[in-house]
This record gives sequence, structure tokens and C-alpha cells, in this order.
Amino acid sequence: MHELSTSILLIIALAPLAGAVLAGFLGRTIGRAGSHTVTILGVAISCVLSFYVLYQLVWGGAANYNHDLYTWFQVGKFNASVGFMIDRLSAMMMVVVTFVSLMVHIYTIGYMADDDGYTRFFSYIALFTFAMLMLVMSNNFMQLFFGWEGVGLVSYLLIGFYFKRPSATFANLKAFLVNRVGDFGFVLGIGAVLYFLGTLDYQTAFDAAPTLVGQTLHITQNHAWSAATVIGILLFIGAMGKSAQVPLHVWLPDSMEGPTPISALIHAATMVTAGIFMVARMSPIFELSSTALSFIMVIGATGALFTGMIGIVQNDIKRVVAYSTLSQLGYMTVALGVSAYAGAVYHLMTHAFFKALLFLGAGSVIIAMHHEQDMRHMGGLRKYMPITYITMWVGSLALCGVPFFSGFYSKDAIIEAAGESHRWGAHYAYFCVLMGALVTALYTFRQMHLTFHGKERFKVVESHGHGHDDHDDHHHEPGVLAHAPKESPWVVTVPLVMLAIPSLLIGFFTVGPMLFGDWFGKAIHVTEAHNVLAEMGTEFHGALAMALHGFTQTPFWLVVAGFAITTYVYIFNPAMAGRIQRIFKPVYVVLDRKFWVDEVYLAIFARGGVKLGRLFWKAGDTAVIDGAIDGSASLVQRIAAGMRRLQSGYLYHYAFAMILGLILLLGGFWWFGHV
Amino acid sequence: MLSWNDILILLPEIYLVAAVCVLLLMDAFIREEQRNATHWLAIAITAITGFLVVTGQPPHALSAFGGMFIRDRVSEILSLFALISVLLVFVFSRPYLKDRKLWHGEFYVLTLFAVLGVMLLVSAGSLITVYLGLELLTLSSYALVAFNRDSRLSSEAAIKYFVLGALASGSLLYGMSMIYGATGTLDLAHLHAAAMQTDMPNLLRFGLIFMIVGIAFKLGAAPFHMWLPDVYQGAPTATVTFVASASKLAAFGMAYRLLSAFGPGDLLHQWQLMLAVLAVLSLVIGNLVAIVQTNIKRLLAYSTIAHMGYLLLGLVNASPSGYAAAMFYAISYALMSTVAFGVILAMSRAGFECEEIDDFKGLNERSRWMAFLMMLAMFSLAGVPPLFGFFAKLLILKAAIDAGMMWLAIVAIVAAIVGLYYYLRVVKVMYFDKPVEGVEIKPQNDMPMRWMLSLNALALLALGLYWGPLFSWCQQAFAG
Amino acid sequence: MITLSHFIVLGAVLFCIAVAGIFINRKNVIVLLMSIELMLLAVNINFVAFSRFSGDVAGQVFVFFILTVAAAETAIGLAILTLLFRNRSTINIAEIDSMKG
Amino acid sequence: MSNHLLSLLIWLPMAGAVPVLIAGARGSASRWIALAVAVATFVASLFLLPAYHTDGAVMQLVESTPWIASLHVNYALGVDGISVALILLTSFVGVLVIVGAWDVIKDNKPHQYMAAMLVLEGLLIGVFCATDALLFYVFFEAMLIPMFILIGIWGGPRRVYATLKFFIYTFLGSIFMLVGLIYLYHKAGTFDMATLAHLPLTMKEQSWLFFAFLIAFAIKIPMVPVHTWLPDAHVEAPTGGSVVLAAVMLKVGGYGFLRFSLPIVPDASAHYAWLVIVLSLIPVVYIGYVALVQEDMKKLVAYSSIAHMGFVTLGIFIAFMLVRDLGNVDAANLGVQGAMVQMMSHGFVSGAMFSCIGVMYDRLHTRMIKDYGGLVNVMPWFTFFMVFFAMANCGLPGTSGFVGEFMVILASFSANPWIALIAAFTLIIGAAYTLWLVKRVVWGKVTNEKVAAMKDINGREAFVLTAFAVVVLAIGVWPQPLVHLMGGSIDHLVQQLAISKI
Repeated sequence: MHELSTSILLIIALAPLAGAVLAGFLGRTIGRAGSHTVTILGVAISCVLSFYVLYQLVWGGAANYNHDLYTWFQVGKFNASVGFMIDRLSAMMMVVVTFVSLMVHIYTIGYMADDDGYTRFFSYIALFTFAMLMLVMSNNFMQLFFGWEGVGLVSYLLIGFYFKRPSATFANLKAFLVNRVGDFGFVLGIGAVLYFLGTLDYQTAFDAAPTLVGQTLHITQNHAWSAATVIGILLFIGAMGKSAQVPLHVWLPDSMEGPTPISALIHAATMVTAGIFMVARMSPIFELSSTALSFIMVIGATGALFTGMIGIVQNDIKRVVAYSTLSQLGYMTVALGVSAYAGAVYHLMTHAFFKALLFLGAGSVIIAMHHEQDMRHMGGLRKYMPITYITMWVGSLALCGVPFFSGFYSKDAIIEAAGESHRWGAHYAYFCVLMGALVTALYTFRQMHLTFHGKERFKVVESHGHGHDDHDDHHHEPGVLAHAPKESPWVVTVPLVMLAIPSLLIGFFTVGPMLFGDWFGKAIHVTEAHNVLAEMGTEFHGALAMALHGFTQTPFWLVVAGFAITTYVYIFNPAMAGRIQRIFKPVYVVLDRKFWVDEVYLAIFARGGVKLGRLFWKAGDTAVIDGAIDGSASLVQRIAAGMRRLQSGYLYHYAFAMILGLILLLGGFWWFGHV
Repeated sequence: MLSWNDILILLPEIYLVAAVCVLLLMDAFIREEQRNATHWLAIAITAITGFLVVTGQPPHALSAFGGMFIRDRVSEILSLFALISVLLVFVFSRPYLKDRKLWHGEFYVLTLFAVLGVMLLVSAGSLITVYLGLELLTLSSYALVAFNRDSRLSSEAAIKYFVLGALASGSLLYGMSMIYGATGTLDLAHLHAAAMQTDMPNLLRFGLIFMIVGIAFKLGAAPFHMWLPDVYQGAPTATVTFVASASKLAAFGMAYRLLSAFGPGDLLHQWQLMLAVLAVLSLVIGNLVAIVQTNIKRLLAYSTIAHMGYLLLGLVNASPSGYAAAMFYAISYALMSTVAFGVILAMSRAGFECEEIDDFKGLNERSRWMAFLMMLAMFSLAGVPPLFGFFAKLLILKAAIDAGMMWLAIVAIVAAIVGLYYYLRVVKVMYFDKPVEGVEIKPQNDMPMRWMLSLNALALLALGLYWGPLFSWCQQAFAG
Repeated sequence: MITLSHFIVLGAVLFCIAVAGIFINRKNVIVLLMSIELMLLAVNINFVAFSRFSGDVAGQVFVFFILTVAAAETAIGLAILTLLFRNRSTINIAEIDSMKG
Repeated sequence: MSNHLLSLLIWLPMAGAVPVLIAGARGSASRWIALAVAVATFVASLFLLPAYHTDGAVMQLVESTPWIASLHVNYALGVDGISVALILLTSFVGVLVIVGAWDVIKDNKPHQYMAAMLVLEGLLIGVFCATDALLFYVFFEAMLIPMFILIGIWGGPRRVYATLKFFIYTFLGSIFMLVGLIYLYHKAGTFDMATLAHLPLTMKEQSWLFFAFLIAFAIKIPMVPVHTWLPDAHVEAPTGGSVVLAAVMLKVGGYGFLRFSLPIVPDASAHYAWLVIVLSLIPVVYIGYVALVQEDMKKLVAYSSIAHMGFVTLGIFIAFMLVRDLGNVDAANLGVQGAMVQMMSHGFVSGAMFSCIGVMYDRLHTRMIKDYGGLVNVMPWFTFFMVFFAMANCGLPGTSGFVGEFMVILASFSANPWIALIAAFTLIIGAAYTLWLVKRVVWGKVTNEKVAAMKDINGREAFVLTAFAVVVLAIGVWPQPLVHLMGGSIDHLVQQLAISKI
């Protein structure tokens, strides 16, 4: 049992940061090639080392690493440090993050080839990688929050990458604020942890976690909540923001304003799963409160089903994927809710691969379509871009959870776990995730059909000297291309292939240990009482058996049904789509308007907030306070002007005043002199 | 019976009388263009008198002429600062008087006689001396106010001052007469003992009240303040400078001499109460009405009224520390007002009285230094640290609180906040406003005046930073 | 038999007349000067009376001083009066109000 | 030298003002002298770090000479960790404002401007050094004069109203404190703050004194509802004025609470802690919303200052709840520590924010948000700083803005979750008004040709902003040195809270 070396971990964390700083501040000097070289180098280094660390932990027999680097602050007995906690969970996250990030870096070379924000972009994504690593490697809540907000910042910058677009600057503000709502809960959660457990350090906190049982927090005089529930729910509110759980999901679709690589890296593969990771990390605490877990489960289930339904009516290729991400995050959350943490993290991993794949594929399509994102102007692309086409299919099938694909193992496990669970609200959750399978199939295959099959809905008008050097405004009319779409360059397709491989295979090879084995060890803690995965583990007889068994299960047939419907509607009878739309008009409107959540938020929080502010400002500060002050000033002025008139200038008035004064004194004398 | 000792005790006063007579004669014989001689001689006389006052000071209080005249620390300090302010008046007002064809020997003679009155008053040991000193001071002041014979305002101010002043001294005398009747003595030293066993206490009280009227008038405390604004505005600024500095010291001296003779005892509480009432009235009226003034001399007049309110707070305390605070305040006020009026004198020229507040617009652009000096005066008057005026106020507030009159202290600070506004207004005009075109403001380039003015103004700062010795001097004066 | 109080009352009456004269009179300044004189006389009566009845001369000495000073005061008063008349060609108090406020 | 170091720090800048004035308006001599003096002061202040022993709870580098012997008033100076930190802040900002104003007020009496700045700096340092209440008061009050001049001469259109309001408002506050101090002197016969801290006082006396102090410091800090002078003053003040005002002057209020309210009237402070806590929580929400709708950038930042200073008072007075009611000394420590860190951080962040606005103002001579837009297109480097400081302003971890708020929220959760709940609301509203400002000013297309003509920051401005940025980042990444510097003194302070004086 040997230790991991601190320096390696430091390099893993800091190499991307170095790349980011270089590309960011010296971008002009070292040029485009220079910037992408340094950043890719940095990320590559940490990726390789992450694999090494994982290897050491799994096969090299290295002990878990948990040390502080330096004291952040030390007040009384409160100590906040910066340090690393490396066990299999964090190691796995490090691998996923750095690997996907590396792919995205490479992909970006092609995708952003003509963008003038090239160096800035690279410095951003490298910085993101750093922040994300700080998040997953942290060994305490403070640092977790640091990474948490760090990725939020980069996400803010990247969503607003095309800062000339009003929609982009709106979206990034929205994203940041919604995330802040989550952080609001998260900070309070940390406060609760410190209050009840007296520490911010993971290990100490987890060791002390059992003492939470029986502790309560008095919300009002006569009403108390269990400590674990308070902590759990508050922390999870943070996760709701970051992982875009209902009702804080509104920012994620808008975040598609950012360049596609970002959507893949941040808004699909890594950042949005931070919440899932966090809850899994805190499993020792969450395990203590069924209330909190039920809450988590219900929230997740709702998201899994309804956001997926919205995905069905989207026409923007990226938005479809975005909503599918929301839905998948819902799945993971459900898994957490039924305390199948391993399942959640497992789905997190597989999802990271195939969802990144889908996004990058979509990006590749978008490149081919000269930054046209509306699927209604696509179709029949398969003959133009075979690699993209095939890899996208891999991703889609994985997403739908077709047996043997990685998605199947994770997703099916979650559905089953929901079914197994006896926790309050489990039935609702099970229903949602089950229906979710159908919904997933619907939007996924619809997307594939609209994009790659059917007849071409764009026409090519050769016009020379037209590049797509300006991403920020679609100045060509929709559906008209300057020249025929063609397969993207290797820097784009290689990552697709690289991601397709794990999407296809990783599940098959890892499901046994990671899901049903005790692969995560102490990293994830589940109390025996409701360890659904263990139950399921009893009838697990290997990946192959599981896959074959999968063909007999409801989810699979729901997927088949989804495939059938979409194929009929979009391939054989295209007119059908319109007709369905008309028939189910109300339903369509509800989905198209995304249940009016955005509208309500805008009305209440944005416009309402501004109104309230005006009221406070005008009525409170200006009218009342300043009114009182200026009013009293002018009052004094008026009194003074009045008294001034007493000084009439007439001698006899002056004399009279003196006599009055004399009389006053005499009167006073009579008054006091005789008592 | 008269002894040489008495003469020695009275030496400064006697010297002053003789010297002034010489000055008067000399001035009658010299020509217009030799007037400088008078000027410098007058200054020399003042200086020498001051010197005599300080050096001739005996270690312990002495009295001469059967207790009619007392020389103690109080009289020493007050006469000294009276002389200093007179000296400043002489230095500051020469160019002013020149420009207005007022540069006659009479100015010096009258002023010196007035200061003689002050010295007599502050060292009075008997009601008679008080009366004589007071009249010597006021009668010369009447003449000085009317000094600008061709000015309508000047003569109007003079008549108002004269009539009201006469009324005041009339009531003072009336009060004295009753006190004399009640106690059968004019000697302040014996007054207290006699007052204790009087068989006509009411008569005594009446007398006290009438006397307080006289004192209040001299101080310019409301409601006996009416003369002040008009006199300040109408009289030549040179005169006003004197009235605002030396004669305020005198007023304090008189108040102390007369009132301290009536305590301790139930009379004490009576005049404490009356003074408290007068103080509140002066603080309120002075500060409020000053806000709406447009003429800076008038503004300073009302500020004087307010300051006399503070001074009264010190007297109300009626303990050595209270008297010390009040005297400290009187001194600080004298020095501050000489600066304020000095700047006005410096900025005025032939045919242009720099007395409207707007005349000071953009002074900082025209003459940085004068603006700076005026600012020092204003902040000091407003009582902002680290200037002299603040510490004077501090001690006054302390006196009030020591006397257990927290409510008076509160009134005082509220008044101070109101008062702050108009002092700031002057600074604002000088620093923040653009100068009015056409009004060509340039300070007189009379070197002695500039130097003394700067010295005087910087003294406000210096005394603010280090006022310990002066204050302990004041404390010793009342310790004995 | 005339007692001290008679004198005091007389003095008081005179004093009041004088004071009234000062602030009731709205016509000319001469009257003011007379009132002031009257006031001082009232004071003198008090002093003399008191000193006579208490058998102490100091009061009467004071009276001499007062008389002298009063003379000087009147002189100055008249001087100011002529000055006033020269500048404004009136001695009507009701018109002397160019400074106010 | 180190035994007169504090006097040096106080009087060096003030004495330096004289040659600056003499150097006159023409040429750049006055500015160079001013810069030299400011730098010298900063360097001298750095000597505090080795000279000061952080373990000590007692005052160090003490100087005491009789000032007014007859009243036992001393010219007494001394520092503890808190003062050292604030003095460093002052001298640091002192340099930057002079650099920042270099070209800006070139044509308008630069020598007077610089002199006023130096005098102000000296007085501020004096406030943080004084251990004699009267001396403290003198510095406390005297600093109004240079600020009054700064706003009045070099300010904006409504500067006269603003500066008068500023002066009278603050004067009003402090003069009540003066009465309180005199009363204390009446009782104790000394102005020595250490002695006053041990002066037994009845609850009634304490309550009166508490409110006397409260009004003085609440106006200075400022707290709702006596805050309205601040937006006006900030809006009208020249950039340098705003920087000093926000960065240092407001801190005097918080410092006053720590030096007077806590040690001298602990029982009354404990009794009325709820009041102060309420008054500190109101701004988080109320002022947050007011800031949201400001059309004037400076006003917006001014309001955000009020909201941030709310955390200072919250942190200080939550300590009473924790110590007195819950006996949780560590959390109380955390609260006060958080308040202090917040003060320091706000000093740098708000100073930087106002400098940023100054940079824009010097180019377009307007502070209205609507006149800007799309700066990122023409001023990339400026945008970097602006966004960085904006993030610091809404408390992003890794910047100093986070540390204090984090500590205070953690501490207040230990006192009462609901207080923490309201306090934490600043995460949302703070981000809302700051980033909305950024959105409207920085992002987007270039809105008008005036903006299109704007030049990116020059070396001088870059220097100022970088200096701020470095400190903000340093404290954010590793606050421990700062925390350690102030730790000993704060421990001592918190222990005092527990001791009743009745």
C-alpha cells in the first residue's frame, strides 16, 4: 500500500491552469498555434497522469490519498484547507474530465478554426478543466465550492463567448444567476455542515456523520427538522442549480448559445454532473435522511420525464441534445434518490462519453451546414458525412439504452433500481424513468431521422468567397448553403471516433465491478437497509446475461416503439408530423413553450425584481429618507427666514425685545424664586 | 489712603493713560503723511502695556484702592489678550482706514481708551469700577462705530448701539442700585457675605436680574442681541474687529466679576438658570438666523450671538473649571473673529466693502492663501478639529456635562450642527464656486498685515494642536 | 412719614417711564436721549435713598460718577444725533431701518 | 525609528502636503513629490509587519506623550493586528489614488488635489493608530475637511449638495459620539481607550453611550437608514475621492464599532445586537434591490458598498449572539474575523471598481450605464479587469470578496439559520446587480461611435488595476496570512465580549 505522490496530483491540477494562463495572457504573442499547443499539452499531461493515478489506485494497489496542501484559513478550531482526496470515485471523475476535455480541445482546433476568439476559447476551456479538477479532487467543502463556482464562472464566460449576440449575453447572465440560486442553498448547506459537524473536511465530517442522527435544527420555536435532512436538502439545492434539476433547469437549454464544444464539455459531460458527483461524494451524509433522498428522487424523476418531453418538439439540433441532457441528469438524480449512488456515477460516466459524442457530432453537422442548427433544413446528410453519421448512431443507441451499448447498462440499472426501491415516491420515480425511456427514443430517433435520413431540405447555391468566419450572426437565409456539406476534418472526426469507442464498449466491460461490485469501496457509503444495487447484484450474472435479459424488458420495447413511431412519422409519412402537431395542439403548445417556466421566472424574478427595486429606491431612499433629510433642512431654512423678520430694523422693536427679555427673566424669577 | 504700592499695581493702566494722552497730543501736531508715526507708536504703546501687564503680574492676587481694583490672573490674561487683539486690529486696519480716508489719530486714541476700559473692567473690584470701566469701553465704542462720519449705515448703527447700550447700562445701574440697597456695599469682595444676611432678598434678586440684563447686552446674548447684527454691518470693519474681539473678553470679565460675587447660595441657582435660558435662546436664534444671511459681517454677527451662547454654558457651570472653560472660549473666539474680520479687511479696498458672501466667490482661484486663512477661521468657528475652536467647544460641553446639564449639551451640539451649515457655505463659496467676473478681489498687499493675519490664522491651527499650556493657564486663574 | 419704599417706588416709576419712553416713542431721537437721562436719574434716586437710609456714603459717591458719565454719554449721544441728521436729514426713528434681517 | 514608526506614518504624508502645495499647479513637480511621499509612506507602513508580533492581544509600537497634561489627555498611539491591516490598506490605496489621478486632474489645481489626498491619508492612518479617544475623535473628524474639499472642488455637477450632505451628515453622527466620550471622561477622568474598556457602567449609561456610538459609526459605515449620503457623495466625488471613500473611509465606521461599541459598552451592544443585525440584514435585500435599478454606475457600486458593509456589522454583532447566548466563542471569532476580512476585501474590491468606472469616465465623461455598451470590442484588457472585479464584487471564491462573506455566513448560521438565509441572499442579488451592470456596459455590440472611439487602458491605469487585482486574488487564494495577522487581536476582542461590565 504506497501513497500517491502529491507532486503528480499537483501537476494534474495545475498543468491546465498553466496552459490557460499562457494562452490567456500571451495569446497575442504566441499566436493561435501556440495557444492550442500549450493548452492541449497541459490537458494531455493531466489526462495521462489521471489515467496513471486511476491505474495506481485500481491495479497498482495505491492507498487512497487524503492530505491538505495548505491552510486556507484557521480561526479558532475552524480550519479551511486546500487539499486533495483521491479515491476511485475522484480518480474516475478525473479521468472522465480530462479525457473528454482533451477530446474537446482537439475537436476545437477544427470547430473554431476561423473564429477570432480562438486563443481566448482555448484559455477558457483549459481554465475550466483546472476548476473542474479542483472540484473533483477536493478533500473539503470549501475547495469544492471554489471549484463549483470556478466552473460556473468559466461556463458564464463561455456561454457568453459570442458576446455580440444579445441572446448570448442574456443566456450567460441567466445561467450564472440560476446557478447562484443553487449556490445560495449550497453555502447554507456548508454552513449547516460546519454548525453540526464542526468541520469542513470531508473525512472528518463523514466520520462524524453518524452523530447527526437525533440532532435537530429549530426552524421555528416548536418545529424542528432533522439535521441530516436540512444538510442534505440544502446541499442538494446546490446540485439542482449546477446539474440543472427542475425547477432550476432553465439555464441549460439557453446555454447552447455557447460554441458546441462547450456544450459537449461543460453542459453535457462534466460540469452539469458536478452535482451528481457531489451528492455521491456526500453519500455518508445523505444516507442518513430518507426525506432528503425522497426529495432528490422526486425532483430527478420529474426532470427525467418532462424535460425529455420538451426535447421532442425542438427543432434546433443542439437543443434536442440539451433537453436530452436534462432528462439524463434526471435519471442520475433518481439513482441518487434511491441511494444507488454507484448507478448514478456510472451513468454519469457513460453519459459523459456518449453525450459528448452526440454534441460533437451535432457540432460536426453544424459545421457541415455552415452553422445552420435548424433540423428542418437538414436531412439526408448521411451520404455526405459517413463518420459523423455512424458515430452519432452509436451515441444515440447508447443514449436510448439499447443493450450492449454503454448507456444500456447504466440506464437500465437506474430504471430497475427505481423499481426496486421502497422509498417514498419510488413509484412515481419508476413511472417517470420508464416513460422517460420512450420519450428518449422519440426525440433521439426523431433527431437522427431529421438530420441524416429522409430527403434533403436544404439547397446548395454556389457562391464564392463566402466563408463562415463570423459565427455571431446567421446572415445567410435558412436552408441555403454556399456549397455542398462535406465530412468534417480529422481533428473533428477523430474525437468522434475516440468517444464512440467507450460509448459502445465501456459499459460491457465495467458494469460488473463498478455497478455491482464494491469497486468504489469506501468512497461511496450505502446503508444496508436500502442498498438496491446490492439486491440487484444478487441476480446479476455478467454483462452478457444482463444485456440479453435486457431484450426482454419493458424499456427495450419502449425504445423499439419509439423507433417505430419516429421512423413512420419522419421517414415514410413526413406529412404526418404536421398533422399530429395540429391534432395535439394544446399538448404541442405546452411543450413548445416549455411549460411556461421561463415566462413565469422572467415575470416574477426579473421584471418583478426590477419593479421592486424601483419601488424601494424611489419610495424608500428618495422619498422617505432623503425626503426627511432635505425636508428638515428646508424646514430649518423656513424657520430661520421667519425669525429673521423679527430683526425688523426699528430701534423701538429692539428696545422692546430687551424689555421682553427683562420681563421674561422677572417672570422666571417669580416662578422659581418663590418655590 | 493712597500708597505707592497701589500705583505699582496699577502701573499698566497708568502707563496706558499717560501714553495715550501723549499719542493724542502728538497726533494733533503731525501732518497727514506722517500718520505712520501715530500708527507705530500706538502699536508700541499696546505692546509695552502688554509687556507691563505680564511682567508686573504678582504671584498672588492683589487689590488696590481699598479693593476697588484687583490684579489677579483673570485680569492679567484677559487684559493681555485684549491688548493682543487690539494690536491685531491696528495692524489689520491700516490699509482699510487709508482707503476710506479714515486714517486719523482718533481711531488709535479711542481704541486705546476702549482697551483701557476693558482692562479696568476685567480688574474691577467694586461696582463703581465695573461701571466706570464699562462706560469707558462703551462710550469709546460708540464713537468708533460712528467713526465713518459720511456713512449712513455707520451713523444708523451708532444710534442704535448708543440707545440700546444706554438702556442696558441703565438697567445695569438700576440693578446695582438695588443690590447696593439690599447689601449696603459696593465692594464685590464683601457682596457675597452681605448678600447672605440681607433682609431684603427679593430686592437683591431684582437687582441681580437687572444686572444680568446689562451683562447679557454686553455679551450680545439673545434676546439682548438685537444691536449686534446692525452694528457689525454698519460700523467700519476695523471697529467691528475690535468690538468682536476685545470687548467680548471684557464682557466675559464683567460677567465673571459680577456673577461670581453671587455664589454659592440660592442666588447662584437663580442666575445659573437665567443664564441657561439665555444660552439656549442665543444658540437657537444665532445659529438659525445666520443661515439666511447674505452679508458676511451680519453672518458673523449672528455667529457671535451663537458663540456667546456657548460661552454662557461655561458660566452656567459656575465652578472654577466652568469659568476656565468660558474664559478659554472667550479667548478662542477673540482670536477666531480677528482672523475672520482680518480677511474681510484685507479683501476690501477703496469703494469696495468685501462684505457680501458672494464677494468671496472663487476666492481660491484669486488668492489661495487668503482663502486658506478664511477656511481655517470658518472651520475653527464651526468647531471642527483639529482647530482651536473645536477644543473650546469641547471644554464648554464638558463643563455643561460636569454641571449635570446634559440637556444643555444636547441643545448645544444640535445648534452646532445647524451652525456648521453656514460656515461651510462660506468655504463652499470660496472654494467651489467660480469667481464672479468684474469683481476684482485682490488682497491688500500690506506686508505687516499679511504676516500678522497669517500668524493669527495659523495660531488657530497651532493652538488646536497644542492648547494644553494655555488652558492650564486659564485653570490656574480660577484655581486660587 | 416718607419711608425708603416711597423712594424705591418713585425710582421704579421713573425707570418705567424712561423705559416706556424708549420703546413707545416712535418719533425722534431727542426724546430717546431724554428718556435715557431720566433712567439714570431714577438710578440716582435709588442710590441716594439707599445710602441715606443705610448711612453709607459710598452710594452717593457713585451718584457723582453716574452724573459725570451721564454728561459724557449725552454729549456722545448728541454728536451721533447730529451725524445722523447730517447723513439722513431726519431724526425720525421710524425711518432708520436700512439695516434689518 | 520603529518606536516612532506610527508617528512617522501619520505625519509623513501630512508634512508631505506642504512641499506639494509649494510646488504649485504648473508642471508635474507637485505630482512627483506627492507620489514620492505616498510611496515612502507605503514603504514605511510595510515596516509594521516585521515590527508587529501577531500573537499579541495588547497594543504594540506604543507611543504616548502628554498632550493636554491638565486633562490627562495623551498623544497616545498603538496598533494591534486590526489596525495594522487597515493601515496597510490605507497606505496602499494612498499610492494608487495618486497614480490614478495623475493625468486626470492635471489642469485643475493638481497640487491642491494631491495635498488634500496626502492629508487625508495621514488622518486616516491616525484614526487607526489612536489609542486615546480624544485623539481618535480629532482624526476621525478632521478627515472630513480634506474629503469635503476633494468632493467640492473636483466633483461632478451636483458636488456642492453632495459634499455638504456628506459633511453635515457625518458631523451630525460624530458629534453625538463626542458627547458620549465627554461623558465617559466625566466618569473615568481619562480618554484612554484601554481604561475606558474597563470602566464599569450601568446598563442605562451603556445604552445611551451605545446609541451615541451607533449613530456615529452607523452613518460612517453606513447602515440603513442613514446611508443616503453615500450614493450622492460617491456619484459626485472624483474617482480618487470615491476610491478613498469606499476603500478606507467606510472602514473607519467598522473600526469604530470594534474599538468603542464592543469593549466599552459590551452589555448594551449585546442587548441591542438584534437591532444592529436587523439593520445589517436590511441592506442585503433592500439595498440589493435598489442597486439593481440604478442607472448610474457609481451609484450602483455605492449601493453595493452599503450591502457589503452590512456584512461587516453583521459579522461583528453576530458575535454577541454567539458568545453571550450560545457560548460559541469559535463561531464568534469566525464572525468578527469575517467582518474584518470583508472590510479589507471590500477596501480593495470597491476601490478597484471605482477605478474601473473612473477609467471609463475619463474617456466618455459620463457615468450613465445607457451611454456605454460593448466595451469588450474596443477595450479587451479593461474588460478583463472589469469582469474580474465584478466577480470579486459578487463574492466569487478565489477572490477576496468571497472570504469575508463566507466566514460571516458560516458564523451566522451557527447563531441562527434564518439570519444566514437572509445574508446568503447576497449571493443572488449581488451577482444580479453586478453582472447585469457588466452585461449592459461590457458585453454586446458597440452601442455608439463614442464607445467605438474609446482607447484601451494605458500603462498607468493598467498598473493601478493590476495592483488591485493582485491583492484581491492573493487574499482570495490564501487569506491565512491576513487572518493570522488579525487573529490575536480578534481573539482578545471576542474574549472581552463575554465579560459583563455591570
